[in-house]
Amino acid sequence: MGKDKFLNEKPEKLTYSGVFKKIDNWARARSLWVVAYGTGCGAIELRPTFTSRFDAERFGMRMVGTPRQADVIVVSGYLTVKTLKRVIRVYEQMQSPKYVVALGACPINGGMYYDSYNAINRLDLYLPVDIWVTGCMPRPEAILAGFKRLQELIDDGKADGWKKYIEALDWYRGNQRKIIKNWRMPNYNW
Amino acid sequence: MNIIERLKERFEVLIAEKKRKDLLIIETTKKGLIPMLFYLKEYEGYRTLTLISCVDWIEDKKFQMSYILWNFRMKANIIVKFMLDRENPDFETVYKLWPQAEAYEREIHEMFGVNFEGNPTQNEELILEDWDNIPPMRRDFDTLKYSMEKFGEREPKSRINIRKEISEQYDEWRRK
Amino acid sequence: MSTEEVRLFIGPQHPGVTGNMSIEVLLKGDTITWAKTHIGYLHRAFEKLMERRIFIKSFPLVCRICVPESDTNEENLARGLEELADIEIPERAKWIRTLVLELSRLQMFIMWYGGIAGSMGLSTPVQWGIGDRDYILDLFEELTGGRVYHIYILPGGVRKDLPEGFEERVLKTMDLIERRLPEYDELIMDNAVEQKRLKGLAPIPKEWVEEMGITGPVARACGFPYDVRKNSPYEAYDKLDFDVITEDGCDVWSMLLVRRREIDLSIKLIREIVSKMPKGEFLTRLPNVLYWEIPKGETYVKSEATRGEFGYYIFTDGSGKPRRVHVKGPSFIHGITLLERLLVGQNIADVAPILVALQICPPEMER
Amino acid sequence: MGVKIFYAFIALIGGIAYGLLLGGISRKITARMQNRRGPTVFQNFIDVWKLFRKKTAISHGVMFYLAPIFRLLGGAGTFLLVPIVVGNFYLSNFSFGGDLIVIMYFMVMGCLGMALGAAESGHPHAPIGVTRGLAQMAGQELPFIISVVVLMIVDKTTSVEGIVMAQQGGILHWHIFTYPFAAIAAFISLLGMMTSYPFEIVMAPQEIAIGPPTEFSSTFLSYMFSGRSVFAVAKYVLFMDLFLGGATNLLWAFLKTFLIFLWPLFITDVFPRFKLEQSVSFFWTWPTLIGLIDLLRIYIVR
Amino acid sequence: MGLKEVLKPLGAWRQIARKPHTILVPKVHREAAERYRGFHVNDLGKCIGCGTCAAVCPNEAIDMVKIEGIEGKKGDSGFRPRIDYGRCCWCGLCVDSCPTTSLRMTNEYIWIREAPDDFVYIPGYDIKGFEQKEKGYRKDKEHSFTDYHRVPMREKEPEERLQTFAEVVLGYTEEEARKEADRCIGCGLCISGCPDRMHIPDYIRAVASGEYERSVNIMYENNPFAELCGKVCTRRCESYCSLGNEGDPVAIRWLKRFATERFSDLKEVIRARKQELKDKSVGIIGAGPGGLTAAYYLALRGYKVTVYEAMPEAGGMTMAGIPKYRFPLPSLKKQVEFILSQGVELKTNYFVDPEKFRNLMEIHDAIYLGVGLLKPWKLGVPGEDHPNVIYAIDYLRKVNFNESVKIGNEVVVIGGGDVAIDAARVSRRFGAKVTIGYRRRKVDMPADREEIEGAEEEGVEIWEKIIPLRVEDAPEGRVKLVYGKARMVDQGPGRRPKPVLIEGEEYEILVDRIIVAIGQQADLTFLPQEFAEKMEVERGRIKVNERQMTSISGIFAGGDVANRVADAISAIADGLRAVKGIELYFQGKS
Repeated sequence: MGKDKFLNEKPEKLTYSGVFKKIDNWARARSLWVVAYGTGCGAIELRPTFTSRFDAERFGMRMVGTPRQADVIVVSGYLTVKTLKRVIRVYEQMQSPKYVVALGACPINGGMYYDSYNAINRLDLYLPVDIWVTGCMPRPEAILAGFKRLQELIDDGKADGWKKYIEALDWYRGNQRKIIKNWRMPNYNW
Repeated sequence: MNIIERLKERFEVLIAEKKRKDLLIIETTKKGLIPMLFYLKEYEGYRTLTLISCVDWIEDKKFQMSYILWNFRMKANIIVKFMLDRENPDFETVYKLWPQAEAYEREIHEMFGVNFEGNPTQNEELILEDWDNIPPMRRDFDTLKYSMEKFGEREPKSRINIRKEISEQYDEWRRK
Repeated sequence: MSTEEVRLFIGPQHPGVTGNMSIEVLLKGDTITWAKTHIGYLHRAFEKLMERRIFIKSFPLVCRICVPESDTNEENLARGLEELADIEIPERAKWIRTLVLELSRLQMFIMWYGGIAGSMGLSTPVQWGIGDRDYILDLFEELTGGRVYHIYILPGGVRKDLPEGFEERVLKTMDLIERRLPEYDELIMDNAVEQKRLKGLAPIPKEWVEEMGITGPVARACGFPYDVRKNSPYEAYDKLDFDVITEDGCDVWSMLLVRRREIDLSIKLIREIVSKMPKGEFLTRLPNVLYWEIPKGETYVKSEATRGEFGYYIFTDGSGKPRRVHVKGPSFIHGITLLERLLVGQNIADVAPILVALQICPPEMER
Repeated sequence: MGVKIFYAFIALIGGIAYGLLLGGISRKITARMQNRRGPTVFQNFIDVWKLFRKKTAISHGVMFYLAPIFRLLGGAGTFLLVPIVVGNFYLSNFSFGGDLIVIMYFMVMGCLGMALGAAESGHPHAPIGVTRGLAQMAGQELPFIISVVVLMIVDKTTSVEGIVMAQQGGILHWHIFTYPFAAIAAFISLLGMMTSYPFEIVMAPQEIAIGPPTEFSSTFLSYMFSGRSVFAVAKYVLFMDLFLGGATNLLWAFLKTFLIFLWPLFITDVFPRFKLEQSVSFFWTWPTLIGLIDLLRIYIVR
Repeated sequence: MGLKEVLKPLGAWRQIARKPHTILVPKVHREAAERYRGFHVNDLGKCIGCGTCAAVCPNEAIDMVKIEGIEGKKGDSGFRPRIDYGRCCWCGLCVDSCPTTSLRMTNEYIWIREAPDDFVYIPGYDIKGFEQKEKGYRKDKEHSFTDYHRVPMREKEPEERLQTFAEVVLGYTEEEARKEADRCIGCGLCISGCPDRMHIPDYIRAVASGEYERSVNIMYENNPFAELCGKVCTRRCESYCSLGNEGDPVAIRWLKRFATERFSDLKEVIRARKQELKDKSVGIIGAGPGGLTAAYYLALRGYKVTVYEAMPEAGGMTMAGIPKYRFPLPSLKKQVEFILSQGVELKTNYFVDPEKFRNLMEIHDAIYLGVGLLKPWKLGVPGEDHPNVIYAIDYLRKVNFNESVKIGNEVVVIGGGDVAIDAARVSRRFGAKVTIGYRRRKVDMPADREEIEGAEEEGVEIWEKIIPLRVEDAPEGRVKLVYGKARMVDQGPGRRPKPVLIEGEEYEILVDRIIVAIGQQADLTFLPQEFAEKMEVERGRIKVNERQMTSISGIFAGGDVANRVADAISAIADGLRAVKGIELYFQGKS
């Protein structure tokens, strides 16, 4: 088994610049690979979004099986504490630049599980979310509109949640550790 | 002789209620439960365990344990229940009778803190992970408070009773 | 490779699992020697939340218990509360409920039918299945105002009447689906590779069925005519004409056959319901829902979901809130007790088809 | 020679581009088959560019880095050894006498390099995928070797160019018509080589996430992606040369490779995948037997 | 595995010729269904801020907030729903329970933001561009959570009523009452209409759940005349009932009547805690509802209370003015007795004159004036001193005290208030043919709508726009009323139109009696000179501050003599308020 190089040092701040910036952003916006992780109810509406009736592949989006190759993680609805831990791991395994899309009311302010002891209320405390799409669940059309908006943001170079995450890592870590009692994960995993 | 009479003959039956054509509710004691389940399974054809459930009657300091059985031939359900002391919630497993009892009991152990002696996996986490409070399904666990403390909310809601607010608004002169 | 055992987690982030769950397996070569289901990734504490909410507020909650098939939950809870509060519902409401339930079963089966092929990498029927299911969701949207979560069945009946011309549109959609089905069959039932992989896969010993409480299509694939719709008829099912579908193979292929025939049955039943739909009132007036109190009691109601017997064990204590609602999802037994035993000795490649065949729906396991 | 290298490089770029384009077309066709519109045919270019410009912040050691390079080299090597247009100075690449053996070696090398790198990645799914890949290769190579041996024997040459030359003189001289059984065996084997269903058991998303490349990302993935594309084109060209009589100009080359490209696509969209042992046993029975018919025929005719 | 199974799947390639069924969103906007539960819109003008949506919301997504430009007023709390789309689950329960149907849903469904804080939204106030959308989930009034239909009150048949003075209204049965009480959504807006600020939703809820004792106890927290109010209250609360906007308001009065009537002995029911005795005493002049209310609560607070009443029975106007078919005597007796049982001393037939008033000022630490309005307003037309012109207030008192009155066969009642209707209906019970003449239109009549309807059922004729000009003597002991017709002149928005006499037209009517019921005024002649000088009087009423204290410290006033509303519940409210005022006054003094 190989040794993970960056396991215990803080990741350096990655910057992307250069003459290709425009083309890069253009390409990134048109080739969003979504990690196939249905974290909540929203997974049920992601399926129509990515299949024949609405066909997100028209915009170059597709599901990939592994976080390493993905650009976008869709937090589809509520997150339980147990899932949050996995989602953080998945997110950190993704390679920059990466984006987070939050679907539904639950990640915004708890949604219908605001009083549940096992579902988090505010996703922005734990992950840098670029796009919030509300609805319960958002229809495929709304999800597509959300992705479209994400594409516009990427085109303009404004979707930089991943940069914020590295900058404010300590703050995010603090929040994450507050609710994940037993932190059995590598500190830095990307 | 119907089943209620047959059960009464053999076991201690505290309450027997025919809820529906196909649903019978029997209350028995802690001691009589497992023999009764065994009898129902082996001799009455209630061969399937559909559900094990637990209810917290905190006022009476009791847990109600319910076992729902299903008779495939008679097409009928029976609920066998008994009251368990809430302070010392120790009971035995019925894992030997039905394999799925293992998972049900594991869940009840996690959610209510009932201890099933003989269940091999009951101490493994099933649903919760790193739980740090009293078993959450107990009535005295306040999930709203826990959630607000642990997860916070975006804009603290006033949680005022709007009805009260309105009536007090009009009530002002009386308070003067 | 070495003969030592490899510990492998399938899920929660894995394209092959049917939802957010995880299966821990020990592998010897390609063969599974031990399996354990891990759940809890979707635990939202529905049962606890319901204890804090007045009865009517539980309805938006319960339909989220099984995400793709929400109506079964609503219907079960509504029927349970009606029984406890002694409310008689109008005849038309019963029929509309039955129609909604059958539509919901049908859409789930169609999605499943594509999904079983998808679990082995054949993605074409997945795309078709989910696409065609959308036409039923369109019907739901028109009827209930929601695509996935309907909150349509309330105690006392249903929330709104059928819109004008809805019956014709239902029949039209049924025609459409019936036209499409042979194309699915060509690709799934008549597929050499499919048959080679599924026939004889993961046979369930017959004695497990009663012992473990296996229900639904899985039990029916083992030759047990167990169907709640027939055994303890609810709503308008006792007035419908149908037979319980059984197969005798006990393997995944039989489960596929059962479900394929269920699709035909559902379409037939929907046609029958539409033709027999009575006129009249669809909602009895409830007491003021804000202060609705139900006398102390307990009951167990169940219905036939696509995955098996879905049960609600409801306690009321005379207050405006339920004392306890225990939701018995069929996947709890299928996904933990049965799956852990069934996977032993299987090839790692067959995990996905077995998962799909048992139709395990994680949210109803942990609620 | 310098000029030749230059032109070979151009051809390589062209090969990658053609491979990516074919990939795009296949996505489009698959989409239409699935009742949807699908991405643009240039989607793969965008994907590769995006991946290329992403950075990898993770490493699992040297072999991990080298694996995609191996893969790309394997693909490029195969591509550069097969003559695209026979007799054309610019487009015959580095083909030489006896190159068929080298080509087959190259075809294996890419996979082996990949296997080493993937095994290094530390993800449990990767070694499973690698084992499957190697076993699968053992399966699919057998019928392919049989049919190549048939061609080598009848044409008395081990060079691709020689085989192409032997097929000149009309459509009926193509080996697909003269030695149909060998061709069938080889084309079934092509399905395995192209990892098309039902023989797509290496990546198997529903079973082992995505198999060997699970841990690969960004730039490495883009190398692998391009490597795969050019590898695919190389195989199409090789099959064209071996069975469809090669090409005398670029237009023919495009046409024939496109036809060959359609064949795996034709199968892949309508079948699910086999299990590993089913796949291997399939290769060792049906295509092998079919290939053997021709071998037997040659033997008898002599 | 035959060849057939290998070839058959390839048939799927037929699909390639088929047109894809992909919907080209977002290029094509796909409108959601007619009933789709999308984002909310609220008609702010229609919304009354009852908070039902917030109460029924399963997720605490709805907060009621004050917003600019909307002030609370009677029947409108001034709050408006604010919805948090980080909480909402689009179940539509709020829409189904909105009593005014102002809240509804559109079929709009796209709401995408980059910041998580942009999801709080006040429908109707924050303009989002989809307010005008017609499609979307709406409330179906007949099939929703709100029951807009009142349980009808059973009454006696008009013919039967005319025979006796027995109560007209039969009252709810228990089942009816619980059903009616259950309609209440508990918003509390009715409280804004009640002068006494009774805890209406609470006691109605208690009725609905069958806890009648608790219900009566809640009423007695601030109204010791609950039964009286249950029968004859002017029930302003009902006009602010949120259900009244789209349907019938909850029958608050009848429910109160139902609950109180169940108990014949209030002493066993009311569990008010008496405080320890204090060495202060209060004198109350006038044993009307206001005075007795003050007496009751002062007694509960431990003060020594004496009530002075000029008439032989306690009850004031409710005793003397309200006819017994509306308010039977035993009911009044029961309530008064209960109040007296709390240690209140009552002196009847005690007519306060200036001398006695000085004396009372000596012996009591505070005085409460609940003297009511006794002097009737006169018509102010020539000839009204004719003996056949009688005043309704005197007439009703005589009837109630069983004194003999003669009214003859034909009567005209002048006025449009409750007293006029009472006089008319009483006269009908004596067999007279009754006409009511009112100077405005029928819709302008201040009397209770149900009373007017009841009167008409009983055969009372109502003439609109009648202005009396003079009264003339007529033969055979009769009297002639000469009157003119009025036309209504609009006074601008929000004001009642004014009747103006049409000159040159005169009509006359020959009747046995003319009953004048155009209001009463205060009679303050009992006040000694030195007090009368200091007492500020405004438009015929004693001026009081918000604690009912007159301009003379230590003297409090309430009821009809001090307020302009002049009904029982206002008098009760004044009494209650005065209790607090008196207590504060004592605290300040000591």
